[in-house]
Amino acid sequence: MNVAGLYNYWIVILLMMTGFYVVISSGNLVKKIIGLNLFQASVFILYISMGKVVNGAVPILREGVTTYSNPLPHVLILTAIVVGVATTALGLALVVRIREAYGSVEEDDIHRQDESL
Amino acid sequence: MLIEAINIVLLGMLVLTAFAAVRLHDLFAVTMMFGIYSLLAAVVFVVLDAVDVAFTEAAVGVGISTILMLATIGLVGRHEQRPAHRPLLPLLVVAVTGAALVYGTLDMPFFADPAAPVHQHVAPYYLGKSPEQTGIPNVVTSILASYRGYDTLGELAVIFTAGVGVLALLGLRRRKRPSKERPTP
Amino acid sequence: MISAQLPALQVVVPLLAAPLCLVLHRPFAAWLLTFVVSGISLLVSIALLGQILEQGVIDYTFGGWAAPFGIAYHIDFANAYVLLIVTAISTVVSIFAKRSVASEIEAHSQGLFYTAWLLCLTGLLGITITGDAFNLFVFLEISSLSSYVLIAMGNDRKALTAAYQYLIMGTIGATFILIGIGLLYMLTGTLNMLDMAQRLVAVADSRTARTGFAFLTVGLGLKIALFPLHLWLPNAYAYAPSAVSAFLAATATKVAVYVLLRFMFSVFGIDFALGAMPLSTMLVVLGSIAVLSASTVAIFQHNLKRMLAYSSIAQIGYLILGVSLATPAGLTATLLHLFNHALMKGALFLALGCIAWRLGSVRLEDLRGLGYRMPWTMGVFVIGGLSLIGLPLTAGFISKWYLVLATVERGWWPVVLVIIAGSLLAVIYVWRVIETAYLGKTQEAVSGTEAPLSMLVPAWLLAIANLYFGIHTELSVGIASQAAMVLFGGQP
Amino acid sequence: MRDNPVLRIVAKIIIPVILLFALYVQFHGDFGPGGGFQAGAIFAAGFILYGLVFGTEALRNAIPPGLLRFVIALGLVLYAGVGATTMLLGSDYLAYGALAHDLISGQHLGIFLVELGVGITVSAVIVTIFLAFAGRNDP
Repeated sequence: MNVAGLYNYWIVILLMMTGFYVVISSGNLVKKIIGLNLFQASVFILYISMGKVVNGAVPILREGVTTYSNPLPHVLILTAIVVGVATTALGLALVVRIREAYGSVEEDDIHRQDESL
Repeated sequence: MLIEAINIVLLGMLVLTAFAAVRLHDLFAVTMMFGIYSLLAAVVFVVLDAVDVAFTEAAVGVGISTILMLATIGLVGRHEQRPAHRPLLPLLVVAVTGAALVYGTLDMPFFADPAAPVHQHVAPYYLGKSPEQTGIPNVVTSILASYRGYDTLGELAVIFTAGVGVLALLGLRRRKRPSKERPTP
Repeated sequence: MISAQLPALQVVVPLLAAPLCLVLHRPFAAWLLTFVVSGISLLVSIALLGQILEQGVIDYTFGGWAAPFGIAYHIDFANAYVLLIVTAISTVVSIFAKRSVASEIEAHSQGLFYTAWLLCLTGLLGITITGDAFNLFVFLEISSLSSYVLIAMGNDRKALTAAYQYLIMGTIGATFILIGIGLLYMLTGTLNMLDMAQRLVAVADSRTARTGFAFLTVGLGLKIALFPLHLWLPNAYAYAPSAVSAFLAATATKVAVYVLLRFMFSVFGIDFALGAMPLSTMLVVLGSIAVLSASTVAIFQHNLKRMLAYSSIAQIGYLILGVSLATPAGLTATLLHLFNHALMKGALFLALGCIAWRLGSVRLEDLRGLGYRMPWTMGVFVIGGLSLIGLPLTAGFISKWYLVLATVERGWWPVVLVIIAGSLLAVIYVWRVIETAYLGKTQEAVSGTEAPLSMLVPAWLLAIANLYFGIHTELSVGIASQAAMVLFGGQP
Repeated sequence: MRDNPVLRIVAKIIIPVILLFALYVQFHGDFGPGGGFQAGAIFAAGFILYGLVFGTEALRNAIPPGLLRFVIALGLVLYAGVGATTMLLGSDYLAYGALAHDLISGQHLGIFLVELGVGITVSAVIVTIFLAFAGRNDP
């Protein structure tokens, strides 16, 4: 098996899983959102990696260049980045409201308050 | 190859930044790590020929998202409670998910292989036809705004939704007193 | 000329209405716009179904670019049927929403509420109608983001944590779907689902395809609230505004189930999805656990919206059992239940909405004697409850009947037992409510406290639909079996 | 921060430059990297800088909420409206070719308009989000 051709993807998977781990292991609502951003940013790297062509150029067409990298993943990820920041804004707005309603942004605290009522 | 060497150094720095974000409990520091992560990711995008994406990641990841996180931390406090126990279940979930992905890569076309299916079917059409069909040299723009312009309309609707959502949740008026939600009956 | 543009209009009309609604801002104007636009969407989806009956599948391209290069809509029986469910429920529930929302949400936020409603409708319709995998992701996020907003507008603070939890789980799900679509794109070089299906045949037997399928399934499982990925659902439905619970319970998970079916049957093909993979067995087990455990948990709920939410998780179990059979009959049962469950859960949540409007509470102990104080409302609840149990002459019976027949056909007797046990558990949790409402002692004698007509009429519309489709099954069974044939034929 | 005269003067000089750069990014996306989204973000950054230096209250007073809602809606209506126009002209939704005599100039016009729509809504939404979060900051 040719490891050299795949190492890039494996590092990206490690990055993705680090972000995913922050989302599901953290009890702090803000840190969860940051984790979500790390997770998604790593998925973006996966997409952009698959668009790279060896010796390819930036896909802005010009004279004298014949090999370009694949522009389609770039377009998809532009959309995904925007979707990601929209989710982040909404999530953080919710965190601010939760803090005002519960006085805490720790999952355990919030859980305890809901249970005691 | 130079590009691959640069790439691996950048990816290594990304891994370090991500691990630091996991280990740190000061949310301000975690946010800074995220900002650095986004900036490094933007550099990776430049190396991988995705300049438009790099531009956007720099504006969004380093700019908007980081500022939003800082604003939120300013409102809710910057210290994360340390978990009482080492979470084993999340570790297991992540290990299984990661293993599944690595399994999936085993039949993948190699990195930057020009013969990969991704570079065969639809992409050459855009690269070849964009000048005559749209008159635009930046193929990313022509796909974004024309060939897949409907996706971009959807993307704009997502941004619009976020605006509506933030207005609904936080409102624009200066808050007079802390809002009192009705406690659970 | 208009008839050729119907596929685009189906999604674009609510999409254009959303910004208008934001500008209108005034509660009544925003509501009227939402109602009218839902109604127009319903008419469009009926017209689309008519077109498909006449001339078969409809293809529509955006931007004038041919299919794999531009984004295309591809509409057959299966998605036309789901479009009809979504638009019909949105129309009926939006009538109900006027008074219900006025009592639950502050006047200055109602314009934003209806804007989010229209966006949610846009997203759900866009997911259902599209033939492009990435376009599906974009519209999925429109519907998800707007439903987080809608849920968070509930007036209990728990609505905020419920919306947050849904946001986290939903975004993880969406990211998994994004990974899955990325892997498929990597293998096929295309995003058009039809094109993808054809190109996937050659490379289906690869580890990348299997991983892509797994990620899509898990991501959609989160959106469907498939056991054990259902944890976001109970609180989201329990603390959302009443109209939102009814709207989302009847449509959102249904659309996600449809997407799963579309990928399983039309993109990967039945042999790959349920043959080569051990998925069928997994789905039987998860579906059975969902039916039994969620029905049991429902019995112990005091908040009735939460009870119905757990019941929804159980019903999703039935849907999944039908899929796991991997037969046309099983798929017909799933699609039929998709429709019938929308009717019964819609009716039940609207009945609870009426109760919440009157009492300000949907706790079981507050319902004592309500059968006499709000006879019309409780009438809806009883009909919906009987349909949920699956009593003959209700729509619920028809879908259970088809599911049992399909299971017997495969000879899976233990699954038949699970279905019967699930129904018996439903008898218990529905009976608790009926017992309290009709046999419980009333503390005070109040009369004439029914909900307003604008809330009762839509509730009764759905209740009558439950009875109608329990007796006249040609229409629902006809379309469901046609849709199952389309999916099973492997041609999307 | 608000009383620092150097900051105020620098901000007064730099804000028009930021807005100008945003317009450059907006209309140069055909040839180089950039486009409506990035331009909208930069344009909003100009307003946010104003808010940071002169106080969010000043920014809030400068933009009434109704206007902000209108501008958020305007961009999306512009984008979706271009599609509706091509539809009325007898083509498919968002088929820009219908907007002019030949395909290329139709594409140019269509892409110009939809990118403008993106820029408008994105900048307004970002300013809205900034004001909404900043509004919670005051005790």
